[in-house]
Amino acid sequence: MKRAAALVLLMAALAAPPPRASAADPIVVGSKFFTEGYVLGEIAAQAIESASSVPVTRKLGMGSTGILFQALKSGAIDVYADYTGTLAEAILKRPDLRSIEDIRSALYSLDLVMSGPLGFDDTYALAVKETFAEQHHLTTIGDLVGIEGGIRAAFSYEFMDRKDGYQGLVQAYKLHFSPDKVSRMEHSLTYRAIDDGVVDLIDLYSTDAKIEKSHLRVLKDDRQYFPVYQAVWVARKAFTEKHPREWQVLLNLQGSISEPAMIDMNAQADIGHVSFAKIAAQHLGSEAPRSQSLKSNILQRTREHLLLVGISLLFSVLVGIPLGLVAARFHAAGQAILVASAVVQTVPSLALLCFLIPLFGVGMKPALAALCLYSLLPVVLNTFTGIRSVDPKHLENARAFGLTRRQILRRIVLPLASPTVLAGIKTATIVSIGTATLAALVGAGGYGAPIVSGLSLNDVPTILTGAIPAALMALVAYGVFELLGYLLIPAGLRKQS
Amino acid sequence: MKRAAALVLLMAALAAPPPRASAADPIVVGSKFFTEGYVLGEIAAQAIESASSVPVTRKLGMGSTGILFQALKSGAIDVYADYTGTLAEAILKRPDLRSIEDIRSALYSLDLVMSGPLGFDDTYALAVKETFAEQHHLTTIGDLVGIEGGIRAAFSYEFMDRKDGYQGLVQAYKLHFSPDKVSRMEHSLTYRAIDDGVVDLIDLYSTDAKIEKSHLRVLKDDRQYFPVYQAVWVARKAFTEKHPREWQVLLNLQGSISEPAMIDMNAQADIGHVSFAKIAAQHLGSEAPRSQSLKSNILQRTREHLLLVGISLLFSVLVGIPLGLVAARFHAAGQAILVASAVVQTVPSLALLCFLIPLFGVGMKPALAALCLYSLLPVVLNTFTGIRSVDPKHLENARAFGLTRRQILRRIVLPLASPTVLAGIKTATIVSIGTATLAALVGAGGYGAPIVSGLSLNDVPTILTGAIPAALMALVAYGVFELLGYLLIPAGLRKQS
Amino acid sequence: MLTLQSIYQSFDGRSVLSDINLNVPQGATQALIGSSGSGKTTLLRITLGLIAFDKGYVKINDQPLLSFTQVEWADRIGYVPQEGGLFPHITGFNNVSLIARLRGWRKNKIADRVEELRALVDLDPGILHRFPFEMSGGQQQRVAIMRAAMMDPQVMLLDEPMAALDPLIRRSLQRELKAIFKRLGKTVLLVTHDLGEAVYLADQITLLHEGKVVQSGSYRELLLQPADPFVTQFINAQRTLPDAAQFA
Amino acid sequence: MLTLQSIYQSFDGRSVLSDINLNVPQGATQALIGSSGSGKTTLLRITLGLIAFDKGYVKINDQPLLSFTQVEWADRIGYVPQEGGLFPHITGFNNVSLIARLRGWRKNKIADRVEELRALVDLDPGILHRFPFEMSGGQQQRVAIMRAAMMDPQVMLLDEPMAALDPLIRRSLQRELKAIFKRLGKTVLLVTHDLGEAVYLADQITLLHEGKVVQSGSYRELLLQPADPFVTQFINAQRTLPDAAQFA
Ligand SMILES: Nc1ncnc2c1ncn2[C@@H]1O[C@H](COP(=O)(O)OP(=O)(O)OP(=O)(O)O)[C@@H](O)[C@H]1O
Ligand SMILES: Nc1ncnc2c1ncn2[C@@H]1O[C@H](COP(=O)(O)OP(=O)(O)OP(=O)(O)O)[C@@H](O)[C@H]1O
Ligand SMILES: [Mg+2]
Ligand SMILES: [Mg+2]
Repeated sequence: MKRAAALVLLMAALAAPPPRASAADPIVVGSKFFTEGYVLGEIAAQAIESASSVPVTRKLGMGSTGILFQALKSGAIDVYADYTGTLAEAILKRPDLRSIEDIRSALYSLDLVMSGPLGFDDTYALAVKETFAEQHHLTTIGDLVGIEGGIRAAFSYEFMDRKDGYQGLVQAYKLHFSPDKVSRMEHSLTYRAIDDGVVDLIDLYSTDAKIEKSHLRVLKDDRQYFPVYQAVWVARKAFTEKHPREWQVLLNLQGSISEPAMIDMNAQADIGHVSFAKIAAQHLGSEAPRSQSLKSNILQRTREHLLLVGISLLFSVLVGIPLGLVAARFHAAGQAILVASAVVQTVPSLALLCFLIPLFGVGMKPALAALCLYSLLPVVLNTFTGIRSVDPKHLENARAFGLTRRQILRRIVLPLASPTVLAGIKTATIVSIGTATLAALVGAGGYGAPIVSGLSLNDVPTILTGAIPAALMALVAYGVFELLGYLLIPAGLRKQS
Repeated sequence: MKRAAALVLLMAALAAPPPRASAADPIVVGSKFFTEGYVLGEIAAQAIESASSVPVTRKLGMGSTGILFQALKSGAIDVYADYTGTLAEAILKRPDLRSIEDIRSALYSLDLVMSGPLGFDDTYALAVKETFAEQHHLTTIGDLVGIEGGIRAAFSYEFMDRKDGYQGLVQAYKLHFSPDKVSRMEHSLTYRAIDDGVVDLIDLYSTDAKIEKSHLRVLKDDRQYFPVYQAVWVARKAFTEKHPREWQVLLNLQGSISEPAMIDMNAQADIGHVSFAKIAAQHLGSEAPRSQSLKSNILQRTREHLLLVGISLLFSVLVGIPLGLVAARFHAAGQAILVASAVVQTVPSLALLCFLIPLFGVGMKPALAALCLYSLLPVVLNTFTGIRSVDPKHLENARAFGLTRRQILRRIVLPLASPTVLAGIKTATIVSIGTATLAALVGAGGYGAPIVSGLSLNDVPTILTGAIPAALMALVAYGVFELLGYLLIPAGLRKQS
Repeated sequence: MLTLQSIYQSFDGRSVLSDINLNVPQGATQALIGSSGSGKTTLLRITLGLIAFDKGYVKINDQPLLSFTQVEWADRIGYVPQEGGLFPHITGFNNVSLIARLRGWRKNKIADRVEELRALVDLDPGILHRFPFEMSGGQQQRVAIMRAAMMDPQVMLLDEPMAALDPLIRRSLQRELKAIFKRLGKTVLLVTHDLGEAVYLADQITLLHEGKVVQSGSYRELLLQPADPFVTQFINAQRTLPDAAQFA
Repeated sequence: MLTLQSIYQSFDGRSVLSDINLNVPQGATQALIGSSGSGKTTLLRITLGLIAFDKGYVKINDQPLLSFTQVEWADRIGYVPQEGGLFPHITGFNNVSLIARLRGWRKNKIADRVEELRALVDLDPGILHRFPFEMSGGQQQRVAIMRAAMMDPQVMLLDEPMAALDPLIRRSLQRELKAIFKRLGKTVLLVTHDLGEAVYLADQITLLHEGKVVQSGSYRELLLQPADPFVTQFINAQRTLPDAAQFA
């Protein structure tokens, strides 16, 4: 009884999400999925953490403005950093709105609160090499007038095609580039081109880390032609009301992140490979907290993976052992059960998932169903075999002493068969840890997600961020089973061998 | 002794490769594992066959670009069809390369030769059900704006992860899908999902036959966001030098496959269930080569599958049992062995194949290596457990009567542990029959071939032509093991229980 | 009280017991002796309902075996299997107390009862905390006797319960058991190869040979009115110890 | 011939044997008697090299145990474990003939030898084709004796080999064994709880108690010059059979 309880508890522990630190609801900070977004998210999270005891959950790198807006609306996140122009255009669908106040009040009607500018703009900019700027005494875009005919420029497709890009620019500044010296290029290649001295002028974002890296000088938009995209915090109104103190902490950051600072931070991340947490901490003048992005990512996947493995394990124990018992007891039913679990095992996982989708939809459910089916065979077969291997002399004696069927099973048969049964569960668990990676194929997450991404991108490091934790989980599971062996295999059997 | 010999013979019979009709070095044509890949592979193969006497070997449906690239590099295949964009991104890691010339020269430095475009483009597209499109008046991707928050979408991993996929798309079109309604799934499963009405929107290729079959409407990419992927042949330089005439045959096909032609061929395969060979022949205006009957097809696959399962089974017996013995004898080594086989088990099959290709190339070898590794754990663990469960009294008596270590093992320990050991081998075999279907992904054939192509066609009958024989094979294996039980488990143990 | 009526049994077509009739009155002790393989153990297993026999009746107080469940039946009987038959995975103490614990006895009561029995069979206290494989043959046998007596059953079936005990312990145990059997009015069926033991403990002796009862009666009857020359032969075979007088 | 010199052994810190000295000359039979748990079985297992003992020497013809491999050593010794210890998965015949087959004996020779031994222990021929679980206790024990004798070893270690046999078979087997031991000059160490058996078969008797030798000598010596009151007590404990004269 006690052992069975221990087992069940352990399963439950495996299956349950890990204990959350929060008594109180945590504040959830989101971010977009490029470098600057991560950095700003970390800054917000750490700022709150250092000033408040409310726990902070990071959901960084969630995607684009649209996703983050949905997340804000649904309450999945409380706050994140965005840009005024993007907000106007993507959320409010009012690209005409330019002033902070207009945007703020439009957002307010959507129950969103926007801070003032954080201190830096992110906008299109034109840049030249420092050396080139020195040579031609360039500081503003206007300074280009006169020499632009001889300048070799490389502009991105986006810049060339947008109405507020190249076309407007040449009109606003009355620039006359010579067409054969202006090329359209993939944006990332323009850096290469200017580095190599093939071109003199490129377009970029004003906080781009490459500015520093490639020793570029950004030409001032003295006619304020480019729309200004100012970084701001956007938060749920409910959040600002519930946590006014924490919101104030974020508001205190207004104006605190200068353009050079942001460029520097982006560069640290992109070029120096410093962790976001560390960069944010440096900026805030504090200690870096336990770095989280990759870690919390892995934690999340671990939770999903554990849930998949834990539930299917529970199933294989709760269903597989009884099936094995029935198989050992009744010959015909036994053969049927064993054959059925064998046949299920041969259905390839992709095909099985394909059959399960009509029944279970997508996500966790079909993945769990598949895992449960796959983990049956080892448990059923080993339970069957273990029970059949028990010396019938002991069963006869147990009957002679007046034990009931149940008691014989619980007190004599299962303990004596426990090493074999446990080996079956062990195999099932470890196979399941491996197979659970397939769950990612139907959107159930887990360690399979990076593995599948990595495979489709042919990117080994990404694969490893899934494969290594899975292997570690197998190691841990192995250790847990060693321990379970001590709990569940009777000492009389263990000592003997 | 006799029993062991019987076992080994049986294994050998299972494992022996079928007689090969070997000749001069054949030209090996590969393909990706979706319909279009198969069709193009057949076209290439038949084109060469009709113009040359060099034998052609087809290795169709091998997997993704990464695997085919490895196969080309290792010389396992000579030529296959791919798309310019995919080559740039997945092999060259230079998504910026767009022009045929750039890609060709980059590939050339990897000793690969690329043809000109075959005549049609294949690009990403979004599709919804016709009915859904009617209902919401959708013709372009832009039409999604406004309703996208409520749309349930299933996108392939590749689409979600590529820079020119999902992320760019939502930015370009300012789409705000709600994150909880967008799931990442294995591509072939998304068809199923949209067919079943579980999701509304999926990504696919513009020449996909399912568009017609599943009554899907492709949403026009009115902002021309998706890059155009042109189909081309990719070949090993060595092949083009050794077989210039045959390569010229393929080059002659440049520009010969129009987009409507390709869509039609895909549709014939997917919907009309015309064989790839016949489709290719029609396209080339020739007779289809001896179309293999379904029966000889299944026989061929059975042979391949048996070979895969047989050899890996042999391995798991010849290596797994000794490892289990060592583990039972030496504590430290034992733990190490058990842990190692556990960890191997957790590496997902696709990832394992991906790691094994650099070592073993493509085809039978990496598939076998993977299967062998996967079949170890149940055998090792059950051997270990079975041996540990033998009453030490019997071992002591055996020593007292002067049996050598070997004799104790052969005469006492293994017979007494045989039910448990056999259960482990049984599990390993049946798991192996299931897992061997993955071998098709690296071109090793077997029942996996129809399953993989069925999945990519979303065609259940085709899946079943692989899945049912696999299940039958499991049944037969199960029967064989019942029989083996009679041969190998000592009568004294069998009669008793 | 314990009645066996025309029991027949065969294994794989070989007849092992035929037409066995036996009646052990309430409070009496019956010894079952006989050659090796004559079916003594089989008869006890039949009496316990452990094997389905071919023909006949087993009754306690005129109630047939088949009108009880196995558990009810087993609860009436204490059993010492040949070679002890301890469960290998639990300690001696747990072997002895298993049923009591399943029947919900209190800890104290169990401890007291076990201690009482331990003293009876003269076992060192520490031994009860060992697993069977850590005990000597005689120690195992004594634990098996304790287990059989634990629930104080009315009927006891003992299959060579003292074969592995040294003369000293055996003698004292015989004395104790005889006293207990008499005092508590136990009905006992005892298989033994030790004629001295049979004579000392039993009121009646039944001699089995090749699955048939050769003679049933008191030792005196077997000795003075043998039903068959085999009876005399069997009794005389017991090797007696030369006593000091012979050396004097 | 078989010599044990100051053997010490303990299990889990409990001393089980201390300072055991024993010498069985070539061709002699030594009986080992003693209370249950006194260490007799342990002493035999040590002699066989089955457990690593703490201290002391075991020698055959002055060659110590440790100078042999386990197989060489075991080949010199025939062993009947307490409770027989037959291998459960093979038939009686295969149990008996296992070693002979491994040593490459011809089929005929094996069959002849097995038949010879079967007659010796008076076992029905059919029984050898059964598995151990299909035999009675006494049948198993006789098969175990056959197995020990099969290779005709010089030294024999017998652990209560006849405890489960009825008096008739036991008596005839004792007679046969005694003759064989004498005729073939076997060196025998016999554990028994049957003093009559010890006196009949053995030249020397060693009485063990709580891991120590209390006295070693002929039965006469033990009887007339007991080293300790325990010796007398132990001998007198054997329950003797009242003979016909008492009833007359
Ligand atoms: N593996 C073991 N672990 C711990 N104690 C043991 C082990 N084997 C034997 N003993 C103990 O050692 C002592 C001697 O045991 P042994 O079997 O030698 O006695 P014995 O003289 O043969 O007794 P018996 O006449 O009852 O067979 C006993 O107290 C026993 O409990
Ligand atoms: N499961 C079985 N299958 C076949 N034969 C059996 C089985 N059990 C017992 N026998 C045979 O039945 C006969 C009676 O066996 P049983 O064990 O009752 O003898 P016993 O009188 O107890 O002998 P012993 O004094 O040697 O213990 C023997 O010949 C034995 O071989
Ligand atoms: Mg018996
Ligand atoms: Mg002993």
